[in-house]
Amino acid sequence: MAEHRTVKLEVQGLHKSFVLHAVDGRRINALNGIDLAIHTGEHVALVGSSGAGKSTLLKSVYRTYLPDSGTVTLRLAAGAAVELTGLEDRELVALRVREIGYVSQFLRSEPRRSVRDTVARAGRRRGLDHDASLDAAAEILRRLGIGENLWRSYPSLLSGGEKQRVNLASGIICPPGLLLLDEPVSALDPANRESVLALIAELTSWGTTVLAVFHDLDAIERLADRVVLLSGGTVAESGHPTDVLRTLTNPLGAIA
Amino acid sequence: MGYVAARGGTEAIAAAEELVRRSRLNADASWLELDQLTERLRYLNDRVMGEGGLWAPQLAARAIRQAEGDVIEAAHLLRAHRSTLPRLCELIPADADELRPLRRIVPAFREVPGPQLLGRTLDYTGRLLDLGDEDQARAAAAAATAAAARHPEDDPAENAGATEPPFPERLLDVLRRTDLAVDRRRDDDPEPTDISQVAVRPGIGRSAVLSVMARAETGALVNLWYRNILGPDNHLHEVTLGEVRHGELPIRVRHPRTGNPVLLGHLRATEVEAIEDLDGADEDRTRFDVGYGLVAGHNERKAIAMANLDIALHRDHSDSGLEQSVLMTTDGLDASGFLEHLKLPHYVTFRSMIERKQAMRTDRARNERKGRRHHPAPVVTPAAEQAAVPAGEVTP
Amino acid sequence: MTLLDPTISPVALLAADTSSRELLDEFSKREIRRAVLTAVAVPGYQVPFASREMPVARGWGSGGLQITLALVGPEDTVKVIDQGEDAGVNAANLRRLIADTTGVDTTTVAGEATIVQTRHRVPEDALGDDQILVLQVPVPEPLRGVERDMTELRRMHAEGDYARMWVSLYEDLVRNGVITQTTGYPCLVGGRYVMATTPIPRWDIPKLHRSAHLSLFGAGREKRIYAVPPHTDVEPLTFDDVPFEVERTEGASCHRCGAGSPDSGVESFLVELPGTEGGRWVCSDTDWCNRRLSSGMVAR
Amino acid sequence: MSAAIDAIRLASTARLQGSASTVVFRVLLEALARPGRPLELPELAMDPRLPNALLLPLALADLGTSFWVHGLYDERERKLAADVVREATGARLAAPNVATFVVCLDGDPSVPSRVRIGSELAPEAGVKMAVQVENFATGAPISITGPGIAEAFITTVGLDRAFLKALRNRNQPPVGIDTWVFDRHHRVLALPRSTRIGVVDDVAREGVN
Amino acid sequence: MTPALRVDGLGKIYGPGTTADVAGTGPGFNRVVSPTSGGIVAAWDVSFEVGPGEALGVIGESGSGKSTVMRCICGDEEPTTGSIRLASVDGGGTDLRTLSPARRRALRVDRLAVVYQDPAEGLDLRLSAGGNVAERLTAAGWRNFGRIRERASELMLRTDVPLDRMDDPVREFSGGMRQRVQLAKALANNPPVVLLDEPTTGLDASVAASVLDLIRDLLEELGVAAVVVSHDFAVIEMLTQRVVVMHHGRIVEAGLTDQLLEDPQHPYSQRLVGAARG
Repeated sequence: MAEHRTVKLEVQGLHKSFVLHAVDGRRINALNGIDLAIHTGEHVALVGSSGAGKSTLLKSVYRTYLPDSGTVTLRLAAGAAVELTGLEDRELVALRVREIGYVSQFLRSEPRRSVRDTVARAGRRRGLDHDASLDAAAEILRRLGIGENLWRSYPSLLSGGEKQRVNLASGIICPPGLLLLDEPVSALDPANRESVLALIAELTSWGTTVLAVFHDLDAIERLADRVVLLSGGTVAESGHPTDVLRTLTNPLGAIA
Repeated sequence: MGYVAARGGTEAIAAAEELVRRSRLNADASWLELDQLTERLRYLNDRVMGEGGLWAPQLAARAIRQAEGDVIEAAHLLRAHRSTLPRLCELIPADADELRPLRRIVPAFREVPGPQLLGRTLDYTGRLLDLGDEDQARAAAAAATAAAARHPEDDPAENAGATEPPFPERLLDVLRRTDLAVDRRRDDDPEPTDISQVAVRPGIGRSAVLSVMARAETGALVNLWYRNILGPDNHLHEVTLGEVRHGELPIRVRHPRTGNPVLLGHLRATEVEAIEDLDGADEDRTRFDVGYGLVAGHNERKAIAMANLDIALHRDHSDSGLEQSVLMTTDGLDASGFLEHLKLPHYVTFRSMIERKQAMRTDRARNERKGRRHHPAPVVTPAAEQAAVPAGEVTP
Repeated sequence: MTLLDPTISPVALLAADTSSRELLDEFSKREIRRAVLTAVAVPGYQVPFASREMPVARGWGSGGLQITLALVGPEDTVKVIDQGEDAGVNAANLRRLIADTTGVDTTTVAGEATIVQTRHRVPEDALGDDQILVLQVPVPEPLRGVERDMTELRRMHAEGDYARMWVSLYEDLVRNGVITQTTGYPCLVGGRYVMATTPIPRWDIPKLHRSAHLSLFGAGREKRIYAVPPHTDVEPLTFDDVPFEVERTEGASCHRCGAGSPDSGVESFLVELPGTEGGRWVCSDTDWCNRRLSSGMVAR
Repeated sequence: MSAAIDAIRLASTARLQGSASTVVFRVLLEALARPGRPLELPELAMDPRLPNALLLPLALADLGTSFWVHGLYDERERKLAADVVREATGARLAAPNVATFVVCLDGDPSVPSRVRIGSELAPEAGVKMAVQVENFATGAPISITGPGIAEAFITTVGLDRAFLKALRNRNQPPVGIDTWVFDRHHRVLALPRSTRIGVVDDVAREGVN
Repeated sequence: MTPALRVDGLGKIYGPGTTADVAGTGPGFNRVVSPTSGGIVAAWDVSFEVGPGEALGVIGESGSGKSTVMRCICGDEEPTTGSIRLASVDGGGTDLRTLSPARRRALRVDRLAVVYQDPAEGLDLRLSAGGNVAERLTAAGWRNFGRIRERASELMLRTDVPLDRMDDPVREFSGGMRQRVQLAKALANNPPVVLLDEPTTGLDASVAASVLDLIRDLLEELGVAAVVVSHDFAVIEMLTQRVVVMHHGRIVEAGLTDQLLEDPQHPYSQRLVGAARG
């Protein structure tokens, strides 16, 4: 893998807990001081047992979760570095357009919009003009194996796997500098999984930095430059996928 | 030619006027004396003075006689007469506490400070048409008149309140003392507005609104009250009457040179204070609201309606239209004048109306020939569609 | 400062001159005159005034009458018309009142009058710059059709907010294919106020636009006076692409003077005289028609 | 005391009654309907010591109205004028910012900014102002246009630039000041609030810029 | 970036209260009625900004003050304190509250449009759909009948109102169709800021969904700054990127919409989200 010199994302001392006011203010600690640096173009996979904090970390970076303390520093395409946890909401909304994207395993439904239009709109939000967005949507849908016969139907009529791919297509059209992927291939059959993984691999080669949670080992081994093992809300281990995965007694179980 | 300019109309109205004049004189009855109106048709005379906005019993009687008993016409005569009189000075606002009661009732309490004084009222007279002998009645009237002339102190109407203190304390004062009434006295409208000197419109001060009601056509005000109690407008609740007084009120002017008050005389007036529960969500339910009515002459139903509407007006939200209804639609002269003007020639306007009907028909016929509606929605051109439907919505 | 004479009020001195025949005292006249002046200075604005009761009923020309009585002086000659006619009962009644109480001269000839009081018409002949037209107004509020609340109406005029008036014209066109407003057509005066043109026919509106004469409008019952000064724009409200239409009936001409027929070369506002075998038409301005006849312009 | 007697005597000459009041009103109306055009005033019995500008309140004021007389240089003249108007009409003397009528005897340019101009809800509250000048032939040239004026024209009205500018600034129709200007040659002209006043050398200068 | 709309320290007290009575009200006291004066502190210390192309949600239960805030912004009510600025008015340099009522109202023509929950508030139901749009256009000075018709047709098309209903009185329309007409009217003169007050509340679920879609499309396409007032998280989630939570007249939490839904901080927000999520 190429040498990554610039740090794209740096997480330092990130803590996140949830206070449940309805349960007498009970506090659940999810992240307990995460330190993590990811270089530009690097693909980092998060592993760890259920509750280790994988999704919490992704969402804390994206600011869907509000961290308690620590910093999340993102280097923008233009070169400047921005600290995300303390950023104004309005500025973060703006960053989410071009700089940082998040794809969950669930499709946020857009009931009355065609498949192609759903994807094209995401492109237009990121600055494509009308025609270019339609072209780009067509291409990406084709690559993901969504046939033209489906482009004009509504997402609600699609199968789970198709929905997931449409969602991914929206997330990676005009890919942002940092892409956060939360189990993006969980519902796919083997053939479609292949095309999705190929596309994600291509993203990093275009320079997109990826921080991902996958449910299967094969995807990690094929895509990740590095694996970070979370345990109890901290980074337990970080290194080359084969090294880290080897240390785990039951890697798949741990990840699932 | 058979078409003579100007003369036809003049002759016609002169003839009509002459007919009215002659018929008035020619009736098969003796001449109607003014004192018969002022003394025997007291309510009528009072009502004309109230709605005419001029306290002048003799002139009102003339007006009634001239109008052949048409109340609104008589009020019109009084007001038109007043228009010709110069306005030499302004009255000093009269103090209603100086009203010497000829009648006073307080329905809200069984016993009150001061008298419950039934006085002269038709309220408890049996509503049975008196079919008694005319000659006997005439004789009885003459005898009573003569007796009263000999012993004026015995006149029950005139001396009803003589044994009591002249200015009994008001129920409202009692309520105020016990902090049970909201104080509606205001200082933002210190000089009563003379509604003959301004064009009233919504937003004008309370004194003007009260004056408009005081001069309103009695039936119009009673009707407005009733439709707000029972009808769809629903602005009013039934009140409890605190005071109903009828009596004599001294009127003064300021001397133009010295500035000292000078007594001009008295007029009779009816005064009402009405009490209502405060029940709005944002109101102080621990107190009562108070409304005020004061009209010239003896006209209790108008004064009660006025007091009740006064409450409705200040409790009401300004956009309800009630204020405008009170200010703009209760004047008898305005309403009946406008209504009756429909009798005037309208052939120019009617010609214009027919012309538009024909224009509509022509337009319709033209469109029917072309098989379309009058103004079909324009076909949106491709260019317009681009503008109207921003990129993305057009699916091939 | 105290003035010396202790008995006579200065006001009484001023009032004393008022002749008993007059329908308005000096002070009433002054109040009306002040309103007239404001009306001229703010073209198209409805100036409130106290409006005295006249010997004619409200709605019968009391507003026009008050203006005329506040205007007339010894040099004036007054013409009074109703529906364009000098002989109508209402015109005759008002003329008689004015003449009897002021002693002023009257005429039926438009050109001889210094003041023309009218109901529902503007004379056919253009008035000159030495003439004043006084129009009787039953309903001075042009927006009443779209709004009844007086406070809101006042705001609309204050802000020049006439969108709803325009919408009513739009709706009219959409529903009926033409603007159906008949008389009293709303006009924009001086680019600022929408004004009710009494109920004069549309035919007469161009005669108010940039006219040589001053037009005064009096609404007695509603207590408003408004004005169109000379040389002031009076533009009927209509859309740029929808022409303003005046009353014309194809083939109609005055059965007396022939106005409106192709060979007469002149037009006037005609009114119909319905008959059993089809109607006839006649000029509404009787004086104008008579003068055409008497001047020999028309072959009988 | 003698001033008071003087005022009463003068007022008796200035009390406009019946046709005199009507004729003056008609000239004021005619002037207002044709702004900027000087008109001859009628012959009146008014004492020649009284300035003609008083004719505005004398013809139009009454018990229900108020007025203010402004004159910086001659307090005696100002006071006398005020007494005469009050005595002849019954109107009240009031502060300039509330008065129905204002008479300005000296063309003081501060006056327009001190009087009431009404509001868009009540344009009728705009003041009626009379200004006394020497001669219409003097003063700053102005171009005027608006209702009542067939074609814009340039004229002088006996008022200086400062006054005219102050007036122009206050006139934002429908609010503003209706002004009648009286000169010493028994003439009057009017500048209603609807008249747009251009001070000519300003026009020239703005053109250059 | 100049916000298209900026609200600072907005407060509204009804009734006899003065600013002194703010103490003792709000979420901390669980009341909006001043214990001392009885004045109702309907909204207090409300501040936020909205940029072009951005939609801000204002969420809360009924009585939380969210609609009061909207009414104060658009001028339907006069706030007790605070300032409101629009980038389109003096570059944001002028507090709208200092404008005359007339100028304030004129802003509604083309600067600051409002879509009310009840179409009857934003529409004249007696007029046709086209007539309602025409009112805005004529207010902005349009005087050509043909062009008004054309523009009204465009807007009908854009808001999915069938063109053959354009000349029918809105009174005869269904609730959803009325709301579409209200949108067409609000957008007639391309206002840079649009306030939407419970725009789909009261509509049948399927109708509400389609109106919501339409609003979302319009907001995205037109680049307007929008404030969406709603009690409904589905509406807020679909339309907005940022949100403020109101409770007892105060903003108790402000954040990103997804953050508020997934990680609400304030106890009240948690309760609200918990209730919405079942």
